[in-house]
Amino acid sequence: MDTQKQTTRLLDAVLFREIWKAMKVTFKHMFHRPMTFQYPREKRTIPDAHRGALGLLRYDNGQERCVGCDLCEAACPSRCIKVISEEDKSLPLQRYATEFYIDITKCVFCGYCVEACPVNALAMTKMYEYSTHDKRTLMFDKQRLYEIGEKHLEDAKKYLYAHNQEQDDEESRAYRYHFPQPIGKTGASGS
Amino acid sequence: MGLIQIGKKHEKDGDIGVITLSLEKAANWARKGSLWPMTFGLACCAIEMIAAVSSRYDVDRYGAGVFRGSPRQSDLMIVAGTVCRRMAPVIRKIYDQMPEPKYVISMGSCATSGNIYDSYSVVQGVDRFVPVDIYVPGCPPTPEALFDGILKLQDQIMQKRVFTKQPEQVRPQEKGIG
Amino acid sequence: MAQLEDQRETIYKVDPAHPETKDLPILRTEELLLNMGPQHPATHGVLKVILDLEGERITKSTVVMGFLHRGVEKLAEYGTYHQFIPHTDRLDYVCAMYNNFAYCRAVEKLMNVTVPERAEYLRTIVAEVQRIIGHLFWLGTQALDIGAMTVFFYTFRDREILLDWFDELCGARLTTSWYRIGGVERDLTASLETKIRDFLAYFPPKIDEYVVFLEKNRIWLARTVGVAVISAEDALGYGLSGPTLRGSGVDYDLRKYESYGAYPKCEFSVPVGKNGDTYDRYWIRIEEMRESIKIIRQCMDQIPKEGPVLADVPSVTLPPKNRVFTNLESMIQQFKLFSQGFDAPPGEIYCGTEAHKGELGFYIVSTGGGKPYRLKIRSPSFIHMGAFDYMAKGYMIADAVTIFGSYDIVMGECDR
Amino acid sequence: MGLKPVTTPDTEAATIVLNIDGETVTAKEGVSLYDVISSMGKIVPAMCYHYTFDPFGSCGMCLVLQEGKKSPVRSCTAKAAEGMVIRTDGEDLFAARKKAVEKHLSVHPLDCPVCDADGHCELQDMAFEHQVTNLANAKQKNIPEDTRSLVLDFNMNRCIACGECINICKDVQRIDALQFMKKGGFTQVVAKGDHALDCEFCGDCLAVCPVGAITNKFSKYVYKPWQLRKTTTTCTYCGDGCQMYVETKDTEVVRVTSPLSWKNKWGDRGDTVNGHGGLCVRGRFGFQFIDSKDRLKEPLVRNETGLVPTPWIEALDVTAGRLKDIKSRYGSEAIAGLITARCTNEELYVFQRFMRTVLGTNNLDSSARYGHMNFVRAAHHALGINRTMNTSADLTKAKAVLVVGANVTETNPVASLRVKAAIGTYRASVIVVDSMQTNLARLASHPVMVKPGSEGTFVKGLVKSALEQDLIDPDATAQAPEALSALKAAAQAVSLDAVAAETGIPVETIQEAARIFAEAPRSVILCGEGIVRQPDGYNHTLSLVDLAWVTGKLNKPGCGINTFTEEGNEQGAVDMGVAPEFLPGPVSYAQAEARQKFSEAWGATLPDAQSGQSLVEILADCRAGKIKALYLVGENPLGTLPKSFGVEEALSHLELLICQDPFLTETAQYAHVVFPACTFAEKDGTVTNQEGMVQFLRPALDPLGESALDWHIMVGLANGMGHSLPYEDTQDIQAEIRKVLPGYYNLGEPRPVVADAGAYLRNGYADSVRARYANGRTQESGRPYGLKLIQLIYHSGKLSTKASGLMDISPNTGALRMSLEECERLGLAEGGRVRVTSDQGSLELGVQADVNVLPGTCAFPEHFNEPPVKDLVRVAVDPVTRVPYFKSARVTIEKI
Amino acid sequence: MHSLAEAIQARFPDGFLNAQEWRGDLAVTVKREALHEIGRFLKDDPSMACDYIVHVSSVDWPDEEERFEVVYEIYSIRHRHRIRVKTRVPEHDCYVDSLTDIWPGADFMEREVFDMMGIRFNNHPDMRRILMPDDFPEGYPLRKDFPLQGKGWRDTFDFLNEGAAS
Repeated sequence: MDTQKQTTRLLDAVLFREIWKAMKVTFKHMFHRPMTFQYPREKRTIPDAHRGALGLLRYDNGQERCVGCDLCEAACPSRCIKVISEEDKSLPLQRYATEFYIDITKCVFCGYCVEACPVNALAMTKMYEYSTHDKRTLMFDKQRLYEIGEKHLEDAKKYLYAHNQEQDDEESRAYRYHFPQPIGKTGASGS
Repeated sequence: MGLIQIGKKHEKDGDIGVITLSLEKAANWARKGSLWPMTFGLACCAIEMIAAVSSRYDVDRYGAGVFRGSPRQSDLMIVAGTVCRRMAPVIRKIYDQMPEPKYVISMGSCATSGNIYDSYSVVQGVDRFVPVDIYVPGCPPTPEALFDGILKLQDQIMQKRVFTKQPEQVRPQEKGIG
Repeated sequence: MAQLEDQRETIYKVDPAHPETKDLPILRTEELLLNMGPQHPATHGVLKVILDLEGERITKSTVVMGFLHRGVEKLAEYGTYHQFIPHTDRLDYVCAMYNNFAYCRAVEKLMNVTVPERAEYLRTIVAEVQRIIGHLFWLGTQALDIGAMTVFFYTFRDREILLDWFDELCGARLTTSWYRIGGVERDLTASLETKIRDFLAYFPPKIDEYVVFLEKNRIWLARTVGVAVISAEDALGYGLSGPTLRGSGVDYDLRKYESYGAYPKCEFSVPVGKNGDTYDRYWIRIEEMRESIKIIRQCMDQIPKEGPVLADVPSVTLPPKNRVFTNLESMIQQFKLFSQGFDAPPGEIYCGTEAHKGELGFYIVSTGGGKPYRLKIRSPSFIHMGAFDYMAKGYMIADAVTIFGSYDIVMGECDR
Repeated sequence: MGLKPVTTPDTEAATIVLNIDGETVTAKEGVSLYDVISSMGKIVPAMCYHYTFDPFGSCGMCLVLQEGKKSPVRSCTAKAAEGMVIRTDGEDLFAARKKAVEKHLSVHPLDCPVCDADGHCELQDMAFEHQVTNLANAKQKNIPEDTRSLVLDFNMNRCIACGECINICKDVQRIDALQFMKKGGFTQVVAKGDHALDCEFCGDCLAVCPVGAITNKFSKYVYKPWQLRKTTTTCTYCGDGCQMYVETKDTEVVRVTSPLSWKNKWGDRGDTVNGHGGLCVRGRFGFQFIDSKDRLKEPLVRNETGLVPTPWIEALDVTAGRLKDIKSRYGSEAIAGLITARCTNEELYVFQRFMRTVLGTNNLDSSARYGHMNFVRAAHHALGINRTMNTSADLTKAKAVLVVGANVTETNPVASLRVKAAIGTYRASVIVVDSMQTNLARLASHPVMVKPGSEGTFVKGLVKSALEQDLIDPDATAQAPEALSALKAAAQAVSLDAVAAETGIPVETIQEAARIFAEAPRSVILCGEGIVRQPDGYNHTLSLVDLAWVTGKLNKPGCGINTFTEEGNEQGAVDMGVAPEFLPGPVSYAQAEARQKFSEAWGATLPDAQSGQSLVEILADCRAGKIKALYLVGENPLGTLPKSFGVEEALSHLELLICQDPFLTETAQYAHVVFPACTFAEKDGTVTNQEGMVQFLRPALDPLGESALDWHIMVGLANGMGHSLPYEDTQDIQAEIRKVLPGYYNLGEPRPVVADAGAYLRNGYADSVRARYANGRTQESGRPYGLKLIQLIYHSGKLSTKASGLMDISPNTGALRMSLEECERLGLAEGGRVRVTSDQGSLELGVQADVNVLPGTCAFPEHFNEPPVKDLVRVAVDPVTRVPYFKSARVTIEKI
Repeated sequence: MHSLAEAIQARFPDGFLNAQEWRGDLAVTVKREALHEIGRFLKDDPSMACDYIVHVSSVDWPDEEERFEVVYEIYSIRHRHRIRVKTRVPEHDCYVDSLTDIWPGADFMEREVFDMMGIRFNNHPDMRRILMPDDFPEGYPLRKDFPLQGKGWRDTFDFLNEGAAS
């Protein structure tokens, strides 16, 4: 080892040069804008693709999109969705979900249910501030899910667009599931 | 940090100013402003909990940044992660070692209900053996969601009666998955 | 006085095994059992180690794990192949994307699905971003454990940039589930592309910053150089992989050995250590971050501008959603895939992938049908733990934490 | 339209050799190529094929390539021929099949989200397997849904016109209720005549529909297959013991399915001898009673205010205390018990052990007493066996079937399919002797419509005719020549002309029937409620034995005498010894050896060998105040027996009436204690069907509310009385049954029985036979009409009236069923009312025309008590078997 | 057949049962008596040189006579080949010779197999459960007859009583 190197090492050791170097880096940060954001007052911009709480959507005319096909239930890896469906008494031959539960405490926020839904009735929103002291409120029922869907309708739509579930175009928005024709002219007199 | 918050009349503090603080409020305020959490990272949520400590989120702003390694020095247990069969007795033991008043935040789906792990070795919710004050949903919850939980806990602390005997707290009933 | 003599008798006694030491008084020694964990600030999760100590030296260590055993391998048998992807997120939760990648690769091998080229590049980019995140996390916590707190704040600051990028990419910071069998869920957007390019410019100087804090820091050096040395042969015998193995001088890197994703099209080198000590493993990770930046940059330049990001194999991959609305065959595909899964051929495969911790492999046994018959996860953390006893022998108690750290263990993956 | 390559599997056909995928295969000539391929274990996709009927060839999927032909051929409609070289796999075939799927898909609606078949849909499977993508020219049909039927909805948009529903209805059920019709530009499946479907509602069309075109109204839209938990269990509605899958979602039964399905389509036509795997209307649609709102959910104990809910511990304690008290005060003889034969074997076994060892009484009986006991006692006495002789496979393969007094289609619908298969597939001659125009009679080669109640006389006529025409089998009769001469002598008393007069059947028909029966190589006798539940049932069964014996049909393979049981486990009740005259086995109660064995096994002394009262006497003793405590398990004598029998009075004399039932029955309203019991869907155990096959019941649901398994309650009562029955779960009971009745659990295969009439014919036959044949028929009062309490296909006992689905299909019309001619003759239009008078009283009720009822007869379903037609009947009691007969009466009918 | 499989067969004609190659993976089934020797051969023979142990796993085939299958996957860094060695064990005699002395890393992996499937390894230095508690009474979780939800442990907490008392 040549002398110069040895001298450098000696100087390093005596002068704690590595500490000064490190301090230099640290001091530089005094002039940076702080990284920290003041959470309740400032909020991070949540990206459109964010997978937050789930909500149910309606068509623009207010009709429920969900037809109770239970595919979300099948797709859910954590089995947290429960759909109970039946024939709509007022509109025969129409299937709808009489009850719809998402146990959000079991949800893994994977978004598979949204991907599975053949009518895009489900969407994820940017809602994340719903911690609670009452675990029961985390069992979202149909009413709560529609409330979330209404409140976060824009976010939900953006989520669908972001994840290629729906295009932001007229055709896609106009899409809706068509039930088999209700009772027609012939054979209409059901029992 | 706490001092600044009194003066600023934080939105979460309600309308009561510094002067009208009763002794009870003062005690509660002191408690809420110095929640010392215990590091209780079990799984994924722990990573977000660590992220909450880090520079960007800085949980210290709520006075909840002094993560302690010992249960004797802490008063908030953030159960962050899957509670497994083998870990459950340990959690209970640690909880029992914490001094009163003590609070528990169940962070994330796993701690709340076992999450996706409906299996032979996962406890379906930490609330089956430890009383939980705040449930933070998410898998894992973002640090902001955890802060939301901490703020709600602070609210809850402010409403506690300290010097008068308070009625037995009613714990939310375990609701099975219907 | 006689009493004192008796006491001396007990304290100083002749070791019969070594009669030559007859004349020397020997201090009575006793092994001490020290129990670390399962709730310990420096164990990176819930892990318990029982250390047999001789003074401060570790003579034997017994690792007790299973505190995060969640039964993932059993759960895998009860869901479709697709439904297992969220489970892989939570195996190594620090590095979810790479787990997704490894799992999807294994299933693609089972199903014989070829991934479109653009998707391969995307996968590689995101996997390398994830590798940087993983190494940053490791660096921060390892430094914290050893006593250098500043680095922790710095690495987490930069990690947040990437996590936000993930959030924008797939909607979650940690548990991503972005990979799909046969491709990825969603393409990059223009803003994501800009952001990753910005990061490529931003990040390399930051690596130098971390290095400034550590490389010459004499405490860091004292606690890492020459600690937990393992020879190449032993490391292989113990099944170590990833930086832990490469620290001992074996250039085993599946990115080179198996050449999957877009790696064969990228030029990068595999850093290899010499001494097999903790410092070498640290150094390799720092270098790997630099290599990752290189890989990402090359991929960003080479990636085809257009193209599908999900293979179009009707019996395996999901149809595009707009087709589901209007075409019966796509709707059938959607329903079959979600309710029953795809029909895997009977057979068994093993597929290993180089995650940032080491070789993450999936051994899948299929007997046909939509669910795996058996799914075994070869997790590097678990296997690295097997070498702990061997590597910790003879070192100080304080080094135990360093050694854990140098494996970069994550208990979710270790206990599964 | 369809090809009929093989209709009689037993006909001899030439063997041919062909080459399929390089393998040499032998097959019978004329068999469908598809069958040959599937017999090799190769699966060629097909959507319209099912092994139970002849190939139809509409789906175009089963394409194979025959060497020498350019285009692929449909293998199902192609006959296998010598030297064919066939290829079943390949890219080109895959593409051709894919085209066929595409053709179906292109007119299929986008209904998966709402379709009930989704997830269990052959079209989905095929489309997925063949990787159909990017179809052009999809076309919607827009056919309105046909919801006119009570049970099934027809959504013809989804139909792929495979014709499976039509074919199974025609070939297997032989109902032929469905047809294709061109309507609105599309071929649709409609009910015959395009009106609301009105058939037996067996639901087989629903089961085989590979898509969601036919849907179940009772579970429409409420499920998707992946949500359901499927439990394989056995139907206990009747003695057929059909295997069924109870599919549940959480705590409710959503639907019932069976092995018959489009999924299960590969088989050989010959496999149908073991049944086609379907169900009848009761099994498939009569499940709602399981989670009915009327189910009892907690024990009830009577206090001053009436029956009040009481905790189990208290209820059991009170009951056990009172039983103990009665036992100590009046003795064991003052306690009696009745159990329904819908319980499992294990429960029946525990019941009789409980009665005999804990209560110490032999006063116990089961609902097998209502008729099946006649057959069992006769078989026991004459043949040394305790059940029917043939398996269902024997029935199907028989060449001559004599159905006497058995409306099999209505009582045991799935067993009737065996006879229908004998008619259709094996071309059997079927003689149906009945006083109703039954469904089988319409299909039979020789329908013999006798006057009501004269089935037994006709049997005597057959014996006489067989003797006269010398149809005697020399081998069979050679063993007991003196018995033959005694029979011949006794038959002197019977004159064919008198029989003809009494039955209303010409002598020639009788002669011909006897000839057919005697000359066929395999002849089977089936007797049912018309014999065993009508007066003299025991003697008539013995006459059938005579007939089979003299014609040599007793011991030949494939021949024998069989009966049908009404309740699911009547055979099990007999086997488990739930009758005063039997110990488990069944062996005679008085037999010292058996008594020794069982008292050792149970560690208790049995009640006296001569003691024991059966159903009729138990109720009589109740009336007389001799019996103070009655334990009813699922029995409802008040609802079953006519008023004149005095059940109400009998119950009022009791100090303790314990009712254990899923429902609060008429009898339970008189009870002091009511225990909530479970239905079959909650039970774990076995039942024995009429063939003697032991089959599993498996719990599909947890017990509703606090209801408990019957044997749990019995063990609880025993504990309360200070005895412990050593059972903790069903396996313990089964282990004990295994020990005391080795070989009883013959799961899956009926134990073969060997009838041996030797002892019977040699000892005392001569004396008894004379009395039997001399016994002329007691002439009735001058009332012109025979009233019959009949069973309906849609119902079984009273249980099915709790099933809302069955009540929708077949509600209680409250009307008397009469033939059209009689209605016309009496000048009754639809909705007219009549007064029916018997010697027990008279009743006013409405009338409905029923094509099944013969002139001179009127009928009312026995399942309904409103109006109380059953009270018009006087109970006659069989002198030997003590079976109460209350299913027929003579009445006068006046129009009002 | 793959050349490696041929080499094994040539060397151990009795121990070798069969070899399959599927999707590029070579799997060799051997008799369990020969497993240890074959392992030694694979490690030490210069043409094999399988110095790296990838994983040890197990599969349960409840319907087959030899119910369990133990799977070793090993790799040669030098030759870059991977071999899967499988052997079958019947339930009543659930023992395999440990390969810990050949590859020390097999220690934890074999313990995991024991813990999850209940297959024991002869000559293993520390045959204890690894992931489940030592006193886990319910059986072996990865066996096919073990219910996913376990056998009733999940909702009973013995330690709670102690906690409640204090």
